[in-house]
Amino acid sequence: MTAIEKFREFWPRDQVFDFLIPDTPPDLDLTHGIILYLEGITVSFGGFKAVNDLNLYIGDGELRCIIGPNGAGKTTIMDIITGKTRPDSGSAWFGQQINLLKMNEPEIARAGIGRKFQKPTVFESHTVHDNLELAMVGNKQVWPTLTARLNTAQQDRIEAVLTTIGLKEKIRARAGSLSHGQKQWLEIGMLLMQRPKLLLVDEPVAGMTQQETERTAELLVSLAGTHSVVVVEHDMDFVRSIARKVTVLHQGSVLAEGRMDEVQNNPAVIEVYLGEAQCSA
Amino acid sequence: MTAFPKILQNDRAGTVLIAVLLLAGVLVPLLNLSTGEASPLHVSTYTMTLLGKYLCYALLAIAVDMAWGYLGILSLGHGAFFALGGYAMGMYLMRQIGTRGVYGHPILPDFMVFLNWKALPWFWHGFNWFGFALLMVILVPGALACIFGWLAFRSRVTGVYLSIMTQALTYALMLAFFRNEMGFGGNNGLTDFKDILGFSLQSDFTRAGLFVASALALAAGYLACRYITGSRLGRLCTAIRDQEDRARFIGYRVEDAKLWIFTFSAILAGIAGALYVPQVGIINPTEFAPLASIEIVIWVAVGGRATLYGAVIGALMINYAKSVLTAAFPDAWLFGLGALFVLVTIFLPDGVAGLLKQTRFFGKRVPS
Amino acid sequence: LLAGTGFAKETIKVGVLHSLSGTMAISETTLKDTMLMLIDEQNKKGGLLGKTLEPVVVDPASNWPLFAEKARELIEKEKVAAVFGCWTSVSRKSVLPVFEELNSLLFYPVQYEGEESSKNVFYTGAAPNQQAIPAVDYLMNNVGVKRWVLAGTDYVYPRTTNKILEAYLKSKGVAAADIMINYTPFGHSDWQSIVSEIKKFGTAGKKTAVVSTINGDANVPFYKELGNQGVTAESIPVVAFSVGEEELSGIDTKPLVGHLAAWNYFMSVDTEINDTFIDNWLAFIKNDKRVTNDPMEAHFIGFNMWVKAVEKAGTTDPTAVQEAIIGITVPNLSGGYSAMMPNHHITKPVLIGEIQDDGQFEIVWRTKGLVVGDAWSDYLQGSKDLISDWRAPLACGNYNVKTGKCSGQQ
Amino acid sequence: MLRVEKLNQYYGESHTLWDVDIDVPQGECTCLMGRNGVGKTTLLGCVMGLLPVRSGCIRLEDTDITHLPADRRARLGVGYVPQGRQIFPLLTVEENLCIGLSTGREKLKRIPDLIFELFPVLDEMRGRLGGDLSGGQQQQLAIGRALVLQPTLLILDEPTEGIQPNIVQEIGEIIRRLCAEMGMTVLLVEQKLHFTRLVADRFTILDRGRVVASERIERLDEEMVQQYLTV
Amino acid sequence: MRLTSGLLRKWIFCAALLAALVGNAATDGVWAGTVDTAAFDEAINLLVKGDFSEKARAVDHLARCGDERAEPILAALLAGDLYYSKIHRHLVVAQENGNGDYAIRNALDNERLEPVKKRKLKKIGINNNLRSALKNALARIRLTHPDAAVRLKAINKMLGTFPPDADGFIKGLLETESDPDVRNGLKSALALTVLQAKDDAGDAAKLSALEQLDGNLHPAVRNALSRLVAGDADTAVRARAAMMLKRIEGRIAFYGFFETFFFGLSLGSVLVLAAIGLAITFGVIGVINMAHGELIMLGAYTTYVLQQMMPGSIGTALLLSVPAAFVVAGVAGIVIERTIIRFLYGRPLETLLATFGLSLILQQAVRSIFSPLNRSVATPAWMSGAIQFNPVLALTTNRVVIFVFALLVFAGLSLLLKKSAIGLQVRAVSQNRAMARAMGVPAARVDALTFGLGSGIAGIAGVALSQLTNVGPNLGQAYIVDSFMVVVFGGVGNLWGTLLGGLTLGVTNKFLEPWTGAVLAKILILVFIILFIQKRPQGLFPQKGRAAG
Ligand SMILES: Nc1ncnc2c1ncn2[C@@H]1O[C@H](COP(=O)(O)OP(=O)(O)OP(=O)(O)O)[C@@H](O)[C@H]1O
Ligand SMILES: Nc1ncnc2c1ncn2[C@@H]1O[C@H](COP(=O)(O)OP(=O)(O)OP(=O)(O)O)[C@@H](O)[C@H]1O
Ligand SMILES: [Mg+2]
Ligand SMILES: [Mg+2]
Repeated sequence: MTAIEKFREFWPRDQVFDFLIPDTPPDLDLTHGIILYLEGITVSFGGFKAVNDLNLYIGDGELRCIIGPNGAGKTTIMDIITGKTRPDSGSAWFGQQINLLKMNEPEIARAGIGRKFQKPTVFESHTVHDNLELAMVGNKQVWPTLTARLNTAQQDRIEAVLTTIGLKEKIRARAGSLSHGQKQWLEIGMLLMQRPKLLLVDEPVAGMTQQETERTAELLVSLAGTHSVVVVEHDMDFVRSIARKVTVLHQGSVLAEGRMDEVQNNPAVIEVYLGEAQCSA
Repeated sequence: MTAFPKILQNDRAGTVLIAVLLLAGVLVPLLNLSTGEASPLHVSTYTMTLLGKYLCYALLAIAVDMAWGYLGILSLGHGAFFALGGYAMGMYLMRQIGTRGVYGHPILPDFMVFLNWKALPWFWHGFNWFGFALLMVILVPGALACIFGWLAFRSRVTGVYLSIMTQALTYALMLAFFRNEMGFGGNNGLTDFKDILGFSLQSDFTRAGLFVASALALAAGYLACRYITGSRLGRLCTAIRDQEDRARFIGYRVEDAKLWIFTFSAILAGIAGALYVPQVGIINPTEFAPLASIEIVIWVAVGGRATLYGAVIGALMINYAKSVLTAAFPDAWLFGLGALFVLVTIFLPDGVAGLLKQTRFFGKRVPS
Repeated sequence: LLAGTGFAKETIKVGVLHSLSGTMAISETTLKDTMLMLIDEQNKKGGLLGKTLEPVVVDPASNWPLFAEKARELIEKEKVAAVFGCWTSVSRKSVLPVFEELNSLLFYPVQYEGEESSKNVFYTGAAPNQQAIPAVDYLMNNVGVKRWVLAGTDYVYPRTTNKILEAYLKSKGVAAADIMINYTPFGHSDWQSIVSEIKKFGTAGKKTAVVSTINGDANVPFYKELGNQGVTAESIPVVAFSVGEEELSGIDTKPLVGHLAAWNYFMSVDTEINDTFIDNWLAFIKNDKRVTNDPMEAHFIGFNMWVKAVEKAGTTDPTAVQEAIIGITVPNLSGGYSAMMPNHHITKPVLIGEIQDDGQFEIVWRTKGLVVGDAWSDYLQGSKDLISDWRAPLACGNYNVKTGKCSGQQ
Repeated sequence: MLRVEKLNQYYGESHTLWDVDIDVPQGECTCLMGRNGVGKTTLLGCVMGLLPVRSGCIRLEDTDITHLPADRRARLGVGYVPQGRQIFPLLTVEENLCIGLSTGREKLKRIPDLIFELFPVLDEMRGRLGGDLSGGQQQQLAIGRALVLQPTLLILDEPTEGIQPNIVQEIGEIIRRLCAEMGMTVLLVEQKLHFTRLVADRFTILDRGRVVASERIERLDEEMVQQYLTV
Repeated sequence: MRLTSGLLRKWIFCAALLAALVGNAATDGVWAGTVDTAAFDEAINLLVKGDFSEKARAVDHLARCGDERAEPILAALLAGDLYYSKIHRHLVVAQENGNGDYAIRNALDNERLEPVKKRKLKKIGINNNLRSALKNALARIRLTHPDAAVRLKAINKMLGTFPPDADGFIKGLLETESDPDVRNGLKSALALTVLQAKDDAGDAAKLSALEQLDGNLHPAVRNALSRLVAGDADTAVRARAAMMLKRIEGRIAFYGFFETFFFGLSLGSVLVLAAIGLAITFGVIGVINMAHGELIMLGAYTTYVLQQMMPGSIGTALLLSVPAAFVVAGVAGIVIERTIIRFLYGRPLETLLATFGLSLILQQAVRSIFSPLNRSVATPAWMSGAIQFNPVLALTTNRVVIFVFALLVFAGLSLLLKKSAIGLQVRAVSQNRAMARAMGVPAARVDALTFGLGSGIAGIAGVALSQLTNVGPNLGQAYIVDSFMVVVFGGVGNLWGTLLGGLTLGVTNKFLEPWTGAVLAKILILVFIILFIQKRPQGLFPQKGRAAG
């Protein structure tokens, strides 16, 4: 090993000198109509392969549902896309130009990927309003953040999102005091504020009532087209109501992919995931 | 000037504090210099110096509150930045002694003469200029915080790990400064200062000047901190404190924000140290002691975290209590101080500031 | 009116500035009690100038800036006539400018590194030439030591003392290879390697001794390690300058028997005045297990000198007392008299004692006469030309005999 | 089995539950319903003893448990599967399960086989840290963990959240089995109507902290759903 | 004046020394075994009445007189047990019997006498010079001791101190000696006398003497060799000596490495002991326990109090202090938990504040109760001294004991936490208090017990530390920073981390120390920790998995 290599090893590989990082990532290049390429991704945790040689392509403006048994690796995939987990091998590209594996979380977020977590995570000690403000798209470097002031357009945008997520009268409430479902909504709201190109939503309707579920479905469907959306959900009614193309994961790789009705009748999918009742429903 | 009211818009306690500071900055020196000792209004030099010292502590406490209260970095090593600022100022003051030292050496400070140093070490050069010393007051703590923070934050050292690392930092510095080979006077530190900018440190006039400087520094420091906490960056800090990961996923480079605020806080601490040294007349490695840094955190906690003015109140209150108790109950004051800490934690979870917030005057309007 | 003026006029305040908490409380609390006892006794004798003495005790809490603050409080706020206090050098350095600014008096009772002379400070403890050099002489001449370990805590007192000793030893023909110098941090507690090194150093076939300027708490683990590694007093004697009766009362002394200490006073000194002092102390502190030590004697001497000087001057005014006190002679506890010299140091005998298993010292050697404390060492480059004499017309603490200048005087 | 009377609960100053009355009959499955934020989780917290109540009374069989600490309630036979799973993240799956052994009503020596039978994943993942499991696996673990206590009253807060459909179905069956075969009483919070209809015997609807309906499940009609469960 | 007195003393000193060693080697009566009772009586007389120099002469007489009563008397004198009884008017050997009186027996005929008050006895004082004379004298007498082990010790002690003309005497001893080790010792002594004899001995004799001494690590041998290398005329002798010296130094270096390693382990074990209680209160329950040091201090004071209560049996008192300190500190911990900490769960940083206040209170309380002075805790005989492996390698007993003790404490603790139900409950409570309660874990009790356990362990650490360092109000503060450092370095919440972390830091420190000095070594260790944490932000043994981040 040369000295330089040794030196590199000492340095965490996911870190780059700050001044070397361009402030804005290269523009999103969507010439092939595909916004996300995951190729040959493998992740293992102490010998256990959570994701196994996975290939997944998400089209521009597509609404894709990912389903699969518990532990199939859905959340792990989102972790990889957003930079939280590094895969052992494989490649992940955002458009033609942006190599996700070379970026850290904030860079990926700035490049235009937003994420909602499986367990709702919001800034508990901030008000609903401040949560949305913080998430708002804009220059997120230190100095601009220091001097940033809300202009009317931005204020209106926050109002609009508040209406969408139905937390208008909770605008001054601490996010920590919201109920589980309300936090889910708030997190979706934060995602909207971020105006990402690609939204990753992990179990958005967990803990929501039927009607709220329907509203979420509407919202996601309306986002599709202008945004690309990847939804992970176990609620089949919900999936059916929004799904165009569905990917089924099993043991870390794709088991089936296709339209909802195709997938639904795929015996393998029924076997590992849906169960008899669902397909008859 | 127009920015002032805006910064303090929602901060009544802060407004009161700034007003009191400005008032004190005028009145105390006035009463000290213009009234005779017999006058009932007279403020003795002892009191003025003491107050000046408290103000420096208050500035230090604000610095810690910035890092801990708002950013969630429990720094158990802020004493190091304070002391470094103090040493930078102390070195300037040492160089001002000139030939008035006991050995009459024109360049070398006394402790170097009698330990047989032949020449001034390189890092002592330049300190005979006040401007350079001031620059170092800001640069040295700032640079140390920057390097330390850069290393720690980018490796995502957080929580108690970070706290203990700051402690290790100040502990290592303490041991280093204790070493006589370091060229900072070892255990005895730097003392026996004569004058600052040509004014004798023993004159009441100079002391009054230092007091005013401390009051102004505290006021400016407070406003700067309030400006930050009132901005979106301030809210980002609290967000980072509570949910670091989430902040990353919505696109903030958490490391950068932490680094800036931490460095800023260290610089404040350094300035506090620089003002402190000429007023107390000594700087010595025990300022680096881990326990000293823990004490700062305690001022903030007693005053109330994440309020800024709480930090000021805490620092003033505890140090005043210490001054009074060490004279009134020299044998038992530790019981009192210890009990105070215990009781405040249990009964005033938000510190004294929490108590204030419950009053009508100060309540509600303070930004969260 | 009568009561008002009468009351205020009746007392003379005496400041006591010793740490009662923090790391130094271990040593300094005793001195506070000593002062209370001395003041109490003086009051029983009728006070001073017809007034009662009133002690003002504060706790600077082993915190050096706090020492300065408290000194100012005592002088400016409490208006004390004199202050008895400090232990560490740094605490003295910290208060020194305050005493000079406000022109008050400090009596400093602890052995120290010298290299200082202030108009306002009276050094009643030993200067290096009143402790270290005689001890080395003893080892060299009476024990036949040829190889030296100078072990100390890394701060000014050991550094200076060792510097002086090194120069002194070399001037006596000791080769550099026969001197080993070692510094450790404050409160050092793991002495294994160092003791083992000392042991190795001592197996070279020449008689070896350790001159210890190890400070405070670090001594206990040091001596314990010496005992366990079998470094006995006959093989490698250790002579200490900071270990007295009080420190020994906290150590299991069995393994230490025979090691040495050099002081100006030992509790075991067999004189009548000492017996009375011990009796008074035990009665005052209400605990017959307590011991007396050298800094207590220094306070005893310093206090009596101050009392005598005030009586001589007829006032407590610091300037008058400063003038009056030079030349004052009072009995010390080892059977002689100590005098305040013009350099604000006092004359003292030097005693060497061997540690006994009851925690006392058996005095094995003493200087024939008294030794005058030197403010400036004759063995240091920078200071051998300096003298200190606070009498008019010189009135200078650091007069350079070569250049004929008194530096530091505006 | 469980009776809640005139229960009032406050978060600081905000009044969350208003005079809530609920009756959970022995051996049946009662489902608590309502929109987000109406106070379902809060009510369960009160029953479990994790939240302090301002006034009112909670009775388990014949004992007044209003003022008993949570751990006593658990030992009296109340098992709790919280919302958000609340697995002990740094204990292994096995250790998560073992906790109930020493604290349950009957001191068991080992984890009952039933649990691994119900949730085979847990057997596979015995040695893995609880925190490493996927969301759904954690949910299964949470249910299994409560069952180790051998409870007489099982409280489930949205147990199907994040669980794959075929297992949801299984969980439904399990709940039925627990009620019918083992005589366990179940108090369930669930949003999914069809699931509720499948497993519950009775339902209670909360609206803004008040009980607005409490009936047998068959009586749950579209109108009620429209009125109380739709935004 | 001073000079002459110094010279005089020096002369006396040398005379005494020489007298003890060589002065009478020629009077071979001693070696022949004749008994000189008159000399004995006169010596006894001198011991009672004489000053130090006369006592030195008395010792010398006793050593030479051949009377078998001499050895116990000299031994008693050395141990400080020899008194003159004012009642009986003769020498007695006295020992305090626990209730203030002294049990005595006649030093001359060993007859037991009635116990007496201390005032009735006059101690026969000795000083350093006398002490070394005594040791040499005893060693010489013991050369003919019936026990071979004693003889071996004696010859090793005397090695290198024989003057060249003592060779006849040594040869005499060799003739009757049968034990091989002692014989070897005697031969080495003889060889040394040959080497010392400058050029009087022939080169051949010297070479064969060197042969005999080969591999002997005794410092006297090393010194003799260095002298030969520096000054002997014969090149063959010089070369041979140089070679031997090099080999010896090599072996010393090897043992030195081993010794340093042991020092490191020992320092590490102290760190581990101090930190391991904190690994529980801080690592497991998450209380930033600034009063940890003071709990250690309580343990140390418990040891002191127990020793005061049982002055006669220090060793037993020490053993008893282990459980006692555990109970005292543990109960203190439980009280602290019940009255303070329990209000602060979920607010870990506030615990810092409250426990800091508490540490101030505890310190001051100890100052008020026990005075600010250090207290003296004695070391029992079975823990003092060293285990001697060879002349250059000896491990101090107390360190060995403490090392083993630390391992035992660690093993016991990790077993408790890993294998018992309570251990599981402790960890569950620390991870999710509410949920643990919902699982039927009595969280309040578990908390109190855990905190008590951590505190109790701190108390036990105090017992160990009382054997190494001072017992005073500042004891705790000296260890608090290091303890936190060790816990964090090892990885919070991981006992193995604490063990390995402590030992690593100890060993690293000790290997650095010879290079850098104690101060710099400590600084380097701190810098090392800071850098290490950059590389592994969760310490040596990080918490694994998703949940940890
Ligand atoms: N850090 C880790 N260490 C060990 N195993 C892990 C780790 N992270 C994830 N796993 C395992 O990887 C597998 C995939 O987990 P993942 O969370 O991606 O599943 P999922 O598809 O999101 O499931 P669910 O629908 O239940 O949320 C699971 O079996 C999980 O136990
Ligand atoms: N810790 C808290 N402090 C203050 N208010 C709270 C707190 N927790 C919950 N609340 C409020 O109490 C109300 C009831 O919350 P709860 O969690 O019981 O709702 P829920 O019915 O379980 O809703 P969901 O279906 O979304 O889980 C909500 O409006 C919520 O905002
Ligand atoms: Mg998932
Ligand atoms: Mg809920």
